[in-house]
Amino acid sequence: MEKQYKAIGEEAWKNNAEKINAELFIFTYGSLVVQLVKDYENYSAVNKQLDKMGYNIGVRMVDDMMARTSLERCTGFSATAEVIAKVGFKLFLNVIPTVANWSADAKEFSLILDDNPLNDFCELPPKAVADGLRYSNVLCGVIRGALEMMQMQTEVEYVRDVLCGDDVSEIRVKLLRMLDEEVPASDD
Amino acid sequence: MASQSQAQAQAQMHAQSLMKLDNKTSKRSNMLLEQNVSRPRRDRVGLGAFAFLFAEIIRYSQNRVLGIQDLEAKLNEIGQRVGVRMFELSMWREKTVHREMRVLQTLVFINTVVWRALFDKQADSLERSTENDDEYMITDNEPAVLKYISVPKEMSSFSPGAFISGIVEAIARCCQCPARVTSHVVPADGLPLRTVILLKFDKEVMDREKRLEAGK
Amino acid sequence: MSSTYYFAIVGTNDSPLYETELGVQRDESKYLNQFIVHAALDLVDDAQFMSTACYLKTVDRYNDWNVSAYVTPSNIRLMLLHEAKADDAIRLFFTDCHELYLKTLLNPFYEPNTPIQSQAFDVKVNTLAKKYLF
Amino acid sequence: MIHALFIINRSGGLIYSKNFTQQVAQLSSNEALIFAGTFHGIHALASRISPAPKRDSVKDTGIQSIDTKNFRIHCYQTPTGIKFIAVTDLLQTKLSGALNKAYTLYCDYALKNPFYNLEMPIRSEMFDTKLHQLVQSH
Repeated sequence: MEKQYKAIGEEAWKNNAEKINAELFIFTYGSLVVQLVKDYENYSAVNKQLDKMGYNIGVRMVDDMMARTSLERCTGFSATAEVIAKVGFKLFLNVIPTVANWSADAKEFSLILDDNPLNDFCELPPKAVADGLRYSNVLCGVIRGALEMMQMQTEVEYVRDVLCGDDVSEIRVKLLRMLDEEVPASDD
Repeated sequence: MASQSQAQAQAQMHAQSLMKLDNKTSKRSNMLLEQNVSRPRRDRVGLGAFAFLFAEIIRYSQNRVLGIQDLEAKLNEIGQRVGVRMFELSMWREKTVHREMRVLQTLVFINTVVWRALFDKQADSLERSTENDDEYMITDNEPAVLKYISVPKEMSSFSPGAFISGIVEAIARCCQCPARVTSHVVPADGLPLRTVILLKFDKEVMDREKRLEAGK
Repeated sequence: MSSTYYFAIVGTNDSPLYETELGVQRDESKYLNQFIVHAALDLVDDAQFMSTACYLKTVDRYNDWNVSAYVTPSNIRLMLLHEAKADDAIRLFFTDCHELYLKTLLNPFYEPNTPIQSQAFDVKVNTLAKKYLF
Repeated sequence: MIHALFIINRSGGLIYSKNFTQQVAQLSSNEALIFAGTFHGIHALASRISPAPKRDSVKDTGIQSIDTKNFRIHCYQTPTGIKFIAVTDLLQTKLSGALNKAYTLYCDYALKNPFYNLEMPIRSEMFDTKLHQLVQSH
């Protein structure tokens, strides 16, 4: 299963993804975060805004991933985790985080980001570290938004971050509930 | 008194915790100062990632401004921070690290080296305005960063290329050739997003050019 | 070897972004050093349009001091006060300091033309000085 | 031959409709809305009455095509619940490839466009153009 997703992700990256210079992307993201810091003057508000922007991206991005791969609806949360890591991250950021730390009830897992392009070149000011800025918080929003489109309501947050001095970066994904489907929301 | 010393203690604790964090993060500053930037560390990411991010930047900016001019100014500002970094980095990677201070050389550098670094190709043309000596135009027929954007009719004067003009404006300033840089969508056959970056150099720059020209 | 150096990075608006004394510290000299460097900036301005090279070599002299300058592509001036002439060593020192500046600039949170406060930067500059200048 | 194409959002709203040939009647906008809503409803009910088990792995994905004597309606539902519906002649047995390409165009020229609001009608010249090219080349 895992192998299969890896192959799907790599195939899509190789053949179906248009690409762009990574540094342009990284600097643009950095410029956005700095803009938010200037606009909000409050790091937790920046975290919130990044999460929100990520959500807006995620609810759209999930379609882009589906359209560029032969994926069907994921069967179960563990397959979902694999798809996020091996297809989603691969297709958009060209990296593959590690899925780890499953909870006993299989409703929570972590993504260990060994290599996060957004972080390249970035060092947070001490005040931002002290106030808990999550520089790449956009990723949490993206995951949450994408999963919501797949009928999964989740809570996604950074629990460790190398930019704040932790040894690794870890994003925790917690499944809250499956949203209702089948019945059309409105027929009129 | 009590509350004052409490406040002092708190301030001290805060300072200590900052210091502790500083120790933790100094590892990171070291790592960044030691990394090799002579070549890009990674090659590509998905254009989709950029496009979705850029769309979100536009939506965010739009919510915080009143008009199209302000929106373009905001994108310009975001582009400028990209431009400064991209410029100094591209120059560092040149065979001979050097400086550009002359208008024409600066433009050629932007048109070729910077464009290749950013967009994997040269810009499609570089021209001097026939009307004004101090105006130059860099044209990109299909800017990859704008590829999927359709500007609605009611905003037809909006040019999402303001982001690119911000990059260019910052670089011109770095090269001591400050200019007012604007971006304009000028569609051509089959090229709906053909974008013209217009640079109007400051008077001091043009005066200096004349002096340097005469001094030769 | 008892040589002393003063190294400064000057922003495009002539404000100091970083300064350090290398070698023997002489308390009274700080303001004099700043003064000499500041005075030399005009000469850098004149010299910089004569070539496209970053390294401008010695641009000024003041008593026993030589002032060497290196200008980055975005017009950040690296200035070194030194006694003995050693063009090649100074070039290498400047080039490596330029690289350190570049890496500092790449951080999205570093705003161009603001003081560089990183301790790691300071340590690295001192290491480079030991490597090339002493 | 693709005669027409419709896109229906997750809640059954019509967000795009276009005729590519003169051979099919142009529905009034009201009729098109009814068509979309009705199709959406039947599609959902069809997967409900499906005898296939309700487990995710084998769950029925609803109607894939409807035939009449003269033409065929194809439906491709994305994993996120958007429906791409094409009206073709009977020679078109399988259209999933083309509809998947239309899905990609939707991602590129609607979703990546900052001026497109989710779930709303698609008004983008570029989308029109690219879709037209896709249908022509099919």
